[in-house]
Amino acid sequence: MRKKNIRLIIGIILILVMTALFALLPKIYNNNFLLFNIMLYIALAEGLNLIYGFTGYLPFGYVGFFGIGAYSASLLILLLHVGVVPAILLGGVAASIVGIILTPLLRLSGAYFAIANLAASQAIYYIISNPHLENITQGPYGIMLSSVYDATASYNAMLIVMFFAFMLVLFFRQSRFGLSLMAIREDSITASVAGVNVVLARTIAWLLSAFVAGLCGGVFAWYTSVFYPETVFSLNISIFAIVFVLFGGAATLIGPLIGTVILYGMYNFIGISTPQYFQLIYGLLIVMLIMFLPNGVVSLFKKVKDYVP
Amino acid sequence: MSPKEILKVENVEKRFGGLKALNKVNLSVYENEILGLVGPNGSGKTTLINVISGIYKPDAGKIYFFGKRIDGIATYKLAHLGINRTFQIPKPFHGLTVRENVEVAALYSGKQCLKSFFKHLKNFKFMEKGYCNIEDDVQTAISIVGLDKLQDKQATQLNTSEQKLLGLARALATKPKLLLVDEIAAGLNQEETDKIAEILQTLVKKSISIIVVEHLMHFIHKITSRVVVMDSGSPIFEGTLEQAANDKRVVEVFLGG
Amino acid sequence: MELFFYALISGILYGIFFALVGIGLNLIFGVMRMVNLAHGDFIMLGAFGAWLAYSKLNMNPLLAIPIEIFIFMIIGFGVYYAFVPRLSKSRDPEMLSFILFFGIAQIIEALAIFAFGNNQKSIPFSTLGKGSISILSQSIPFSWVVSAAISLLMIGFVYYYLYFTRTGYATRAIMSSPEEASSVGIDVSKISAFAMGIGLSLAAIAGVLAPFMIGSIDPSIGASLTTTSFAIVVIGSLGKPIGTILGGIIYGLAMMFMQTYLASWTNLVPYVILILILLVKPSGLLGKKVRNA
Amino acid sequence: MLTSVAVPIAQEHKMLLFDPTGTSAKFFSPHNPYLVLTSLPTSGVWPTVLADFLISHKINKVAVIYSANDFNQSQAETLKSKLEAAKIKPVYYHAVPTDTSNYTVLIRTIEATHPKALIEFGYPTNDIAFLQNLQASGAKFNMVFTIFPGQQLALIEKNVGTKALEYTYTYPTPPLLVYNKVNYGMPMSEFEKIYTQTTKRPVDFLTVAGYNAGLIIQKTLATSKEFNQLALRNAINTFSGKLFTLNGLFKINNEGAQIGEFLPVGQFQPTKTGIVLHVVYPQNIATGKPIYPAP
Repeated sequence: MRKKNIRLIIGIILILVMTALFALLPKIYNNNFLLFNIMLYIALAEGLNLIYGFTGYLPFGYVGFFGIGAYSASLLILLLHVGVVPAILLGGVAASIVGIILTPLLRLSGAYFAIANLAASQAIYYIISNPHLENITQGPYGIMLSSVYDATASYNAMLIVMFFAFMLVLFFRQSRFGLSLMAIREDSITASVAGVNVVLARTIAWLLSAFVAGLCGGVFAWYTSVFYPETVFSLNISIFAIVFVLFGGAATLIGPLIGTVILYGMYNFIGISTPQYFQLIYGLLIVMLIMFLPNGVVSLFKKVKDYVP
Repeated sequence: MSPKEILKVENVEKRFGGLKALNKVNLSVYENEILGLVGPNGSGKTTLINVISGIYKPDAGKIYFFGKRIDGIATYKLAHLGINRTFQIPKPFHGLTVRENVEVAALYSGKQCLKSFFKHLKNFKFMEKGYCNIEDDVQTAISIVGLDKLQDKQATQLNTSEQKLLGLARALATKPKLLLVDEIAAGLNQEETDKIAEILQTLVKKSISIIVVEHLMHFIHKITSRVVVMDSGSPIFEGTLEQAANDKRVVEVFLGG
Repeated sequence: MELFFYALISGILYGIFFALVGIGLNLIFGVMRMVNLAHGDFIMLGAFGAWLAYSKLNMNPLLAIPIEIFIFMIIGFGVYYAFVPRLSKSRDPEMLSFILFFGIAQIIEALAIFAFGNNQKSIPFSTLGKGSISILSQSIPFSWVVSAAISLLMIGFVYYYLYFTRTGYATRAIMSSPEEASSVGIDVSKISAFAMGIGLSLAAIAGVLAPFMIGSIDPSIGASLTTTSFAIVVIGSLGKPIGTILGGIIYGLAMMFMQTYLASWTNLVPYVILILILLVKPSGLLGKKVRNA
Repeated sequence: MLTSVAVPIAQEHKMLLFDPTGTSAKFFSPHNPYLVLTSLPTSGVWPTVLADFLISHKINKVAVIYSANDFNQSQAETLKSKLEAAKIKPVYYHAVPTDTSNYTVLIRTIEATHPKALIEFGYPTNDIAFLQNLQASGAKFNMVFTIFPGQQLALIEKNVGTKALEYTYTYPTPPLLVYNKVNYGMPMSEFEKIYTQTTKRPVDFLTVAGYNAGLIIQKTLATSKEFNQLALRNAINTFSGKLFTLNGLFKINNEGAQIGEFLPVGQFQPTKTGIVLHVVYPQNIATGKPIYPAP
């Protein structure tokens, strides 16, 4: 059997195990909030992986899509009385639409893209939270969704979004579409000479990545039910997702998973009460990773790397 | 019966700022021929290759491929149409293996695969075999250039000559009808050069026409039937290499007269 | 109309200060092609230096400037030799350095919280001189005028250094092409390390003035200062330190007019300018080719 | 924003959550009986007395500048609607971003509208920057109001200096505001003595709020007959409105929001040794007369 197929089977097993785990854990462990957040960050990290891992664009403003998803879903529910599930799906779509508006940013190279994307997410935040738009977005007052609050259903929705994000990454990892993306990442001119429609492939990855973040935002809004603009546009959300992906290893299925479970777990032990310790540790981690392990923890498994999903 | 013209370059111009890199270039390539493109550094050879392969858009003029206008068309579409190239300095996909490098090209665009991406996503069948089945094309391309044994290696681990062969394999995997080869022999030893010359000659037999840009005259001499000499952005001579050697202007250009 | 003139004058003064805020980032980018994402955090450290001088040592905060130049030169050399040579050899130095400096920014911020706590710190404006000064019949706080004057002086030094000293020539040679600079015998790494030191020192000096221009300081001000600096630098053309003055003044004017006429939208200014410039005229203003699609 | 995260957790786990100082009305809903706010009413209620003060003193040209966030905007809007009900339309009413740290140009713009009172609603950061810029600008207003000097005097005073606070107005809170009628827990004087002895730190409002939350929890546990969450919640209802602590009256509405306290208006007035905060409105608890306009 080809290595790639073995990798596929390992990947599918991994996804099923993780999904089953998070479906069953609430029965024996009652901190649903923590479980929910781990799933949320796994999904966000995998979503960011779609664009960063496979095309090399680092979306510093990834949280912008998350916030758009949260707000679009909430406002659809509150103002237009759309059902929760369609509203969340439309939240994902809204994030992708913002992604389309931002596609010109993909023309920029590395650091410029990252900062321009950051600026875009900040701009969206300041627009949504502006008091002049209070009639639509409720401005600084934030959102209250307690009328549709449902802890169990929203937990399960997160489970589905996580599963979806896993499947997308697995598809990117295994398919030739993913291969063309990686070719673009390595050298976009050669890729176009090889016949890859660079702009289209990159845009698809970008929009799927935005879509995942939008779904995460919508489900988060549902689960948390009360939030402010600064809650869902917090730059920390981008930063966490980026660090989790870098730590575990980009362009793999398992990397962001490892990164999230280890680092978010660590954050919950030391980060919530004394965030500066956690900030110091992850600052040091980033520096060490870039200097000594730029491809993340996954690159330690050199011997079996062809089998790492 | 005269041979069929597959590429026709008509009055093509390209400027970089004030500099005219190409000035009213006219050129034809016929079926089953290897055309040599020679000239001193800065005479516009590589620029012409970049224009034909769609990396630069020409500022003026027309290019026809099998009678169809192709100037200004995006590079990846030209690859689908059957024009491909290699680079003077090899640009492989470093992080991918040799096979994967060729596989990307063999997708014959990614175009078909993007279509099947959605189709297979819809049917949840995207992992099945048959979706973009291109394994044979990949293997053929790799074995033509003789990289079979290295196909699981990462592209970064190859030496320069192997990277050049990989570039050739990648171009072949798109099944080109016209291949643009930019200074492939530069920096290689005699043995490697001969091997590449041999490969190129077998390609012509598979009805692929080739434009070769090269400084090494013995290489050009060995494989081409016809050369075009360029100087300051324009062709100044067209004919066999022997004729060129006797042409006054060509001699002037090369000896810096 | 009076408001218009007030916004105009304060915008220019504010802008000159912000030119100083951005110029160090631009110098480092020009020489090393690396985006110092910790730039704002070095400004923050400079600001805390001034605060320490004022509140713990009872010094005039401006006297912190020479001391900080010395300290940040050393830090600059340290940062350069610890990270840059190794990164330059990697496959994607621009992106990796970007992430690396982001990590450094996190470390600095965390350490600053340990050292100074999370609370706001400030220095009374009157330490730079009491009252206000009349410019075109508008009374402008004296501290602003002093800060803008010092900023202008520092930018003047940068200009002098780049255009009238031997090391400055070498620095500009590296900016245009490190390979060629090295081939004519310039010690690229030494000059680059020096440029890193100057860049960080300039950030620190901007930091000394920050309590008077920006207001109170705390360890978290770094991130938004970095983005603002980036916006200013991009407006004025990346890699050309002197163009930063233009960027700073455009930014300062935009901020002050926005505050006067559309206060609640003020924060959009740097981000919108940045995105517009990057999208509308990226190649012209960046001095660097955008990714080929 | 820990509170906004805590709200659904309390609801989901059906655990009673005591919130020592909440701000947002948004947290409270009839769907959620698991939230009890122990001190400070929700922020929308805060400026009620301030509005009365302005109206009763016929200060009819008011400028309001506030930071764009839930906490500050709800106050600005309450003030505006109360003033408008009394036919006073603010001459300046604008939001600024919450991270505004430079008010110089804004102060100049407000000065041009010639208000008789300038009300700034912000977080401590905003108040510090505002008061500092105000002093440096040399602009004079008859009345200036900010929120946090009344809650975190030490912090603000350290940053802006005593001089900048002279004649400014604020909401006094304990320990600057002393309630004499205490029927549960220590009165302020005793608490202040013990707290400073034990911790060597001065008492500020947050300390008082923390102590007060402890008192309410203690009383809840003492009152409830059963140890389950809803029983605890019902126990609170039995003493709500009857309990006077050093933080004033504890009274909650049916959603759990605190409604017993109100925030009076105070003014910092200079003395020979520094400044002192006098409660100047409402009259029944006033400790001094307002000096208006400020000299």
